[in-house]
Amino acid sequence: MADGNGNGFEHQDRGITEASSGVATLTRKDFVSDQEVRWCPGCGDYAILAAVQSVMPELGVPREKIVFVSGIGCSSRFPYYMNTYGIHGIHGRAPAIATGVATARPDLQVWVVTGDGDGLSIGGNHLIHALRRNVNLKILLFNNQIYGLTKGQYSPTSEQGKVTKSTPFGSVDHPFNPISVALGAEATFVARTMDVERKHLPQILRRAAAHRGSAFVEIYQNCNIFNDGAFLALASKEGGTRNRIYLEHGKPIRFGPAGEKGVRMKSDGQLEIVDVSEAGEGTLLVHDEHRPDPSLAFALSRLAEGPSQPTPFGVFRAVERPVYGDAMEHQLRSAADKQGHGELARLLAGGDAWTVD
Amino acid sequence: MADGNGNGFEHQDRGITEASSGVATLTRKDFVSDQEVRWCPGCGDYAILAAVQSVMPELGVPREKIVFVSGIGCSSRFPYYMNTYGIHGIHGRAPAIATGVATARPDLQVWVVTGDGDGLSIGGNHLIHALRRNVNLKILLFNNQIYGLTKGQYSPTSEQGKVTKSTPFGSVDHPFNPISVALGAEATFVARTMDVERKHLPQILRRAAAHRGSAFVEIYQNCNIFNDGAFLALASKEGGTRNRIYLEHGKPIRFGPAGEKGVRMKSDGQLEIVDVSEAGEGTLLVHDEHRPDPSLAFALSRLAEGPSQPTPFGVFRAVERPVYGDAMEHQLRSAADKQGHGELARLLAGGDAWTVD
Amino acid sequence: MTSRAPAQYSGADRKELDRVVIRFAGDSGDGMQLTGDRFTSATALFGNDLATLPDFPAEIRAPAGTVPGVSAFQIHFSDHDILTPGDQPGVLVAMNPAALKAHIADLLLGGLLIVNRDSFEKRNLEKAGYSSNPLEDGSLSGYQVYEMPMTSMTLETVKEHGLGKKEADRSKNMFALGVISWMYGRPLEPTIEWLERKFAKRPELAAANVACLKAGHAFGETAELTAYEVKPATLAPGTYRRVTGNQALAYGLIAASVQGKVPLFLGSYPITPASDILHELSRHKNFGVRTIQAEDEIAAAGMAIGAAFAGHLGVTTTSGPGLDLKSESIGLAIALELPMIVVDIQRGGPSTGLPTKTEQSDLLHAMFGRHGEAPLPIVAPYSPPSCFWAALEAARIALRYMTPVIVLSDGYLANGAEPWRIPAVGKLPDISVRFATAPNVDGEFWPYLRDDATLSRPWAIPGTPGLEHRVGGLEKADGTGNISYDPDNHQLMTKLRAAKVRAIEEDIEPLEWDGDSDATVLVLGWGSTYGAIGAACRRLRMRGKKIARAHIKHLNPFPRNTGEVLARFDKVVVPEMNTGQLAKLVRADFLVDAISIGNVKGVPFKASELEDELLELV
Amino acid sequence: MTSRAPAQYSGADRKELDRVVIRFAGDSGDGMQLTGDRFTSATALFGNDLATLPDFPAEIRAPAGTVPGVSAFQIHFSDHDILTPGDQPGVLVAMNPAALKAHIADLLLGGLLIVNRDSFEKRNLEKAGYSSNPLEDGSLSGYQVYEMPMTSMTLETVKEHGLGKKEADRSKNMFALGVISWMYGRPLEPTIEWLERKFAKRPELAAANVACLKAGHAFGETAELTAYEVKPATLAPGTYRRVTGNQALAYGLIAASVQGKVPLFLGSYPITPASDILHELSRHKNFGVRTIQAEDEIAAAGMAIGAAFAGHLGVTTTSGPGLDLKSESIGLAIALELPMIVVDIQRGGPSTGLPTKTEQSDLLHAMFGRHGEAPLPIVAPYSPPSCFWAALEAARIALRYMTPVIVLSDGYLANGAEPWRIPAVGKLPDISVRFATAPNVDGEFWPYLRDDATLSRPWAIPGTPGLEHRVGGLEKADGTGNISYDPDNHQLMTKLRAAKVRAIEEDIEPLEWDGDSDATVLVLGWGSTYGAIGAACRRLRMRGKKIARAHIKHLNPFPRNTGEVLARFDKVVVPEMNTGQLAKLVRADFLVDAISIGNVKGVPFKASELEDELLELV
Ligand SMILES: Cc1ncc(C[n+]2csc(CCOP(=O)(O)OP(=O)(O)O)c2C)c(N)n1
Ligand SMILES: Cc1ncc(C[n+]2csc(CCOP(=O)(O)OP(=O)(O)O)c2C)c(N)n1
Ligand code: SF4
Ligand code: SF4
Ligand SMILES: [Mg+2]
Ligand SMILES: [Mg+2]
Repeated sequence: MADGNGNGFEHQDRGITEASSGVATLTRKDFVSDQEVRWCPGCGDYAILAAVQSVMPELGVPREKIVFVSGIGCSSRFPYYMNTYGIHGIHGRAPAIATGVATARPDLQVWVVTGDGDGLSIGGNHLIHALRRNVNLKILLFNNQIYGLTKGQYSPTSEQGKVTKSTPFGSVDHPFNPISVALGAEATFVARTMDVERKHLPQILRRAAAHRGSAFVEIYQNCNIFNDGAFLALASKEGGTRNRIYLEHGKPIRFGPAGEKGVRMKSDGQLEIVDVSEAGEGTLLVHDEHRPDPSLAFALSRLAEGPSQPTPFGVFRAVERPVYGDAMEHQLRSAADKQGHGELARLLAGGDAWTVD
Repeated sequence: MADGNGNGFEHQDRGITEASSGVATLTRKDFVSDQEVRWCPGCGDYAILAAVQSVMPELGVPREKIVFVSGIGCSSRFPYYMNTYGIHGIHGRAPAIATGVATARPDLQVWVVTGDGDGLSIGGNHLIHALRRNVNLKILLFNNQIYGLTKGQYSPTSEQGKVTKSTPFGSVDHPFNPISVALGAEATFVARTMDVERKHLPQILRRAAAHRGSAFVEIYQNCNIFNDGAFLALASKEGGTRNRIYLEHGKPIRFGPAGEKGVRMKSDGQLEIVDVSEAGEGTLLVHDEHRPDPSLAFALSRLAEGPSQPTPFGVFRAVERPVYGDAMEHQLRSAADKQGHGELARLLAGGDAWTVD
Repeated sequence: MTSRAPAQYSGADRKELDRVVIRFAGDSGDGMQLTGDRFTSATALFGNDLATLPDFPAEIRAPAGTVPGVSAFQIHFSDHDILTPGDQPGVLVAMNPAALKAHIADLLLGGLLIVNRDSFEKRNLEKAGYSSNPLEDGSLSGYQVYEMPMTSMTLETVKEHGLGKKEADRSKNMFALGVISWMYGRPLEPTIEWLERKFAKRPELAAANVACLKAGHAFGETAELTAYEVKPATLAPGTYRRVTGNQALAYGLIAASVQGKVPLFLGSYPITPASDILHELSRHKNFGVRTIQAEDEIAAAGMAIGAAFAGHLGVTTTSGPGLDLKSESIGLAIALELPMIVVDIQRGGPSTGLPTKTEQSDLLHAMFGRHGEAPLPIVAPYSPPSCFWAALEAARIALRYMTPVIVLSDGYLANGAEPWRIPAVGKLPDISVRFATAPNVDGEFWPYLRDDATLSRPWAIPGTPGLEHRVGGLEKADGTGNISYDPDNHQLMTKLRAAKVRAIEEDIEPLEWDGDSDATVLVLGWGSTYGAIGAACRRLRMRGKKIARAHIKHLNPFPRNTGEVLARFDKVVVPEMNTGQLAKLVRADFLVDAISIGNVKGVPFKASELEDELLELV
Repeated sequence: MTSRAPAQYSGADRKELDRVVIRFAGDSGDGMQLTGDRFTSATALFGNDLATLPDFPAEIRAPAGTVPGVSAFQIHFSDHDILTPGDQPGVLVAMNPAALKAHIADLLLGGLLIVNRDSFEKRNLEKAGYSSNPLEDGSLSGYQVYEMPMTSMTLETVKEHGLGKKEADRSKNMFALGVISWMYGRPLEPTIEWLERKFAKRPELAAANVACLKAGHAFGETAELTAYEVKPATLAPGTYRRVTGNQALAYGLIAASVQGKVPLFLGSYPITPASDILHELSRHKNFGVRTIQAEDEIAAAGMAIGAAFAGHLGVTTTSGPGLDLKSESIGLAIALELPMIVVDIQRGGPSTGLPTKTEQSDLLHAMFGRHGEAPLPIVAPYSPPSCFWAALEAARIALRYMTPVIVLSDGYLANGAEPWRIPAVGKLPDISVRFATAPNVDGEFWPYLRDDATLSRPWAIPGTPGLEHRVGGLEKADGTGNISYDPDNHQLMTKLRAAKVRAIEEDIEPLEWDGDSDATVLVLGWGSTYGAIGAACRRLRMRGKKIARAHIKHLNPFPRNTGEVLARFDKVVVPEMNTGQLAKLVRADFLVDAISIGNVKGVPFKASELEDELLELV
């Protein structure tokens, strides 16, 4: 059944196939909730919220079919500001809660908003399992390399040696690279963008929305209160043009103000950054989003050790794989076809009942 | 302080620097506990236990300085059978518990024994964070692609479509590749071997023990009761010689009965399997354990989709990185040096006390 | 559906008994659970009342032939209604020395001991830790011992069917079953049919097993073993089947889905002894049941919450350690006020404890095991079949009051089996839900605007235009559900959440008690102690003692008349498989000096133990 | 260490008061917490008794100038000993309209209102939701209003120091502090010294702030504001300092490490309001303190358990939601019988609830929030300084009895500050541990061979030759600690674990009570209600009522004489910031009809509220 409820309970039909609010007419405003937005002035979250709200109307999904699920954190307040269905969950569990929503109701478009602490520290396991299963979720990880809501402790993406309230002598742990983690966890869609990316951010959001399955998007986000300038090398006008490497499918990977730099794969499989003039455009690596093997995407994720160096932006990987909810849906339907619609009386009677009279 | 207790409480010195049981004289038997081993007859765990017990005496670490930590599962019964210190923890938490042991006491050699469910399902988050931090742990993941102790449900490493008690119509989720997960999580030492590997298994155990930091070893293990033959394509005499690809540092990657097959890296960064006779040995990929960039190791981890194809065995990656416990140790010591040994009275008096008389 | 078996099995030449307790014991590999299961099935068909108690070894198989490797199955059947699987067996079938060693102590003196003589050779005796052969050293003189060469006769029997040694040896349990079936006049047909169904793909195996079954039966006859008869019990008219608690619980959840017209969604992570519910529900996809084996218990609970928000009946099933992990998620469900069912199959604790053993020690955890003021309803089944009711009742409450509900079952109920009078579907309660479809406050939708009667909030599911709304774990303003830090609002919401749960007492059955109207002692129980308490009270009454008993099925809120019932008696005694958890609650709520009889052995109360303990109090 | 400040500050021309309650309120950006903190420090140095109550806005900063963005700090100081931070302020400093709006309702009628006039312009008034300017519409006629152009005078003052507009504006809190310091005769030196220390690297900033402080002081003098004097309190002789509860708790843990001669290990995951303990302990590495910010609370607890096994004092700190997640790990620690301290800084629940507000609603969770029979000791501090004692006492019990111990503090204790008479290190208890060093049963080591006196098992740490052993969560055989499925052993171990905890009652102080010997009503409390209950009782006595009070510091086991104490009184009243959790425990254990006074508002009891409620009961 198209309504994603294998057993077709009437009420579900009511809920789902009823004339919807329609989509043609929707505008950005329709997605703005009545809740006052509460982030620190200057927080990168504002720009991301604006981008999401502006992209929504283009997606052709009626508001009532959209659900935003989050955990806990500054970023996780996001659902309150979207005039859609939403759950502000508990810390780290958004991918699990969202898996419940998306698997119960394949007809919905489910977004997860999480932070580097929420998604990669306490919630790391749920995240990688959602990606492995390829649940139909659009996962936006706001990476500000800090715990914002709890007022500034380091996070699993903070650079080693970071001095914070919980690490007055500097942190001793090596950080995660969220793109590498996602690729190691079998993610089918992996991308990176940044809060200040006026054009690129919406583009990536559209791509994520269009991907059927788990779409993982890392968004560099500035926390101007507890980790200001973490992404300066990429965000600043000058640094940005020098260090942002935009990945484009089928195109040789070039960057720099005049595209004078490029990325090349050595015969031993090691990526290197070269001067295009010397190396020659022909020798550059041509990006391939759709390659079944995630190794190339992984190699690209290692190009930069942190946001202080030339860093790839865009879609690292975008491949098709059966979607968790769809597969389950299929099992329900074929079971109903083979065994016939469940009949309670028959179930209860079972195989070897006997009568006493 | 060498005793790994920055504050050098006497009792610790007693505990640790006292004449130890000595190591020269140790034999395999010394590591056999008095507990009756309880696994199903024919279980692959027996061979792994035997291998570990046989390797221990060679490591030159006194028995009392060794701690085995596990979670819950058939595999996790392991510590009971080792005549060392040990903790049979709770499901999935072994890496966390072991992190406590290893960080509190850098003088100890700490081993973690876990299963594909214990380590990758419920315990996935602790595992990847331990690897990220590079805690000084030797982590042995017994991968039998099934939940053994709970009598046969599929696990995160079970192949898609697997029919088990919890998936009578076949599982719909895509499995993890444990090696890829570990590499995506910044692991510094990553290797694979198998229960039936009489020689290779002990070799890898020695390598893991020698690595300072987190050593992650995936061990294919046959569960002859609930998932018999999962690794037949690699375990069987004939299949083994055909499908096991032994990685050796600095050597071109060849395999097959007569080494007639090899692995090559295409210019677009994609690995392929070739006939050495056609391709020529010179074109083969030369394995490099020590490469700082994990991308090559990752690519090798993708060579086989599952244990039914030619599959790399051996050390995928072995690099140096500051060890979590050592770094913390260093901070304790330098703090003591700079601020002087902690003085309770001074601490309590604080900055602006006043007296009433 | 077969109707009751022909009568010729209860031949006149048989010695009549009103009840029998048989225990089958053998190596984990000997198929004792299956043997017991088949015998039970035939006994059910024959029309006796019965109760069973499987006794699994520890989770991991111990080496064959050793005592820890022994697996046993006990059945109690009778010509009248019985309440427990029996205290001590009167008949013990021991397939090897280890089984004898493990269970002989329980056999009634003078009881029947049936052993597989072939297995009593040196190696097995050693493995079992026997220095001498008990069949020869006279240590069994207190029992009627029947030695049978089961292994050799089995091999003999299956020869022509060309089975491998291993498979052949595996058939000896059918031989044993044949013997016992003859002795107690059980029909063979059902088992034969079952074997033929099971081995349809391997007829030679089916034939071999049937042959062994018949051989055993013939052996019993020719060896002229005493034959017994236990007349059918006069059960209330109706159609019966056998169910284990976990089966019944799974069926109850499916029934709730059908009766509630709401899809069923299970998020679960395997754990003994709860896994079978996941297994059972996974098989009924044609009912639209969605089951996910989550990465852990936290995810399982989270998925159930997400599904509930999306309009499904969210369920998560687990045992103690898993319940610990779900604490925070359950608190969220309480804050979100979504319908969810949390099933806890209690097992021996603390920590990993005794995974395969039973206990009732999670009651206070279920009541209070969450931070903050977070009350929720708790329902407890009291027999394997009643697990069906418990699931349905939990769903009714969850859906009507928009709240998570905990179902407290235990390892004994989960695996034990009893005859179940199958309810008529038409008679099941209609618990269909009404989703919100329109704004409720002039054009706006307020997700926390409560129903006056139930105090529950509206359930507006995604896909419903105009009802878009957000819920979360932060404190919410009464009505609008917006985040609120207002002190008085927090006080109010705390009161409302408690009042909603409390009000359910008006919507559940009052506490019933039975027994002597002039009794001064009330035995108060909950959960799986139902049968043992009933049997103990019955025996005391037969001994002329006056006693009354009541059994609580709703543990939160308590039935509204609980206080009155307790007040009628001078003494309230509370037997529990814990150190006195219900007793504590009763003391706190009603200030009665409830006396606790605690049993924390991982095994159900024996009616006789309880009888003795109660005797001292009446 | 400064000795008490010179006396000239208490000039004779000053109006004498015995106590004052001042509240500083402003935008989150206005540095009110710092202002309050400095004023408190000066007040402490001056020698008054005092208590403070910071009131943070919700976790996330609201937009500047809005009501949700207001941050406040209240101080109560006096010439006699006081117990609470005061109910209603007599003085309110409002730095902007939002601050006025948020707090004016609390100001005593006729109270002193000091506002920064400059901030009362259109935009700010709108942001605060004022339609008209309260300074002009007469709505403040009930108060003595002092309007001061703080912003402009500040900018004026700092001009020559060449500060940017933003930094300059930030200094206006120092101006306000100067004014108040003059009015209440507080010394400026300590704050000046502090500023110079703080901005050592930026002397221009230091100078500017000092200038503003002095400017405010001068302004107060020239504007001839009434000057008040609150004479120093006669505190017991000794050396004092100010501590918050979390600070004291961290110090207590370090003291335990030193006094126990055992290294301190903290595994923690940040959470409001517990994070500051992690922050504080992270700063004292020279005491050999190891702190790990774990990936989550489960890992944090696991790490503490691992460290405890390795011979450290394992500690994990959290708040409600984190305690939920640690349930399973705490159960493991109970089974392993290892010394661990679990600190729970209670906050408003359920679920995420009210993270920055206080509550006492985790008591039953701490008692029962684990599956199986899993008892553990619970200790609760009752004032900010007593958190030091609580940590040390918890460590003493954990180390002596080899058990996890829960410390139940709360958000109010955590952030509130009071003067603390610094204990002499020499007088602290010696709690040094003795590790096992040799086999204890002819050549073998039995990890569960218990000490007769304490019932605790030996602590044998890795590195000790010959004591290699394994521990785990499965049930263990008494003595050897080997896995055991034996029913009677499980019963025994369950009893032993309970008996061990129970026996601690002999090792803790009996419950003290004070008040009128002929009082018939006992007010029983625990935790942070200590001050409010004390103040309320004091007032009732001043009104001639007879009343007694007792405060429980050990919640499990209760002090051994608790039953007797309760039995002395006709009525037992239990005020708690929950819906009656201690009341429930007392009712269950002692069958007394304890009356609960519940307050679940996220804010501490006001002494006056409590006084009224109690009045109806005496
Ligand atoms: C179980 C639990 N543990 C801890 C917390 C406290 N907490 C709330 S948000 C957060 C981390 C926030 O960091 P991040 O996820 O990066 O979000 P950000 O605020 O930076 O956007 C923590 C530790 C909590 N609310 N619940
Ligand atoms: C919290 C918790 N959840 C679930 C379980 C039940 N359980 C024990 S082991 C296990 C999985 C075992 O699989 P694996 O880790 O692969 O180990 P194996 O038995 O295959 O060696 C499960 C689900 C448990 N003991 N505790
Ligand atoms: S703390 Fe940081 S992340 Fe949070 S709202 Fe403020 S600026 Fe944004
Ligand atoms: S169930 Fe499988 S993994 Fe467990 S002991 Fe038996 S064979 Fe080994
Ligand atoms: Mg963050
Ligand atoms: Mg496994």
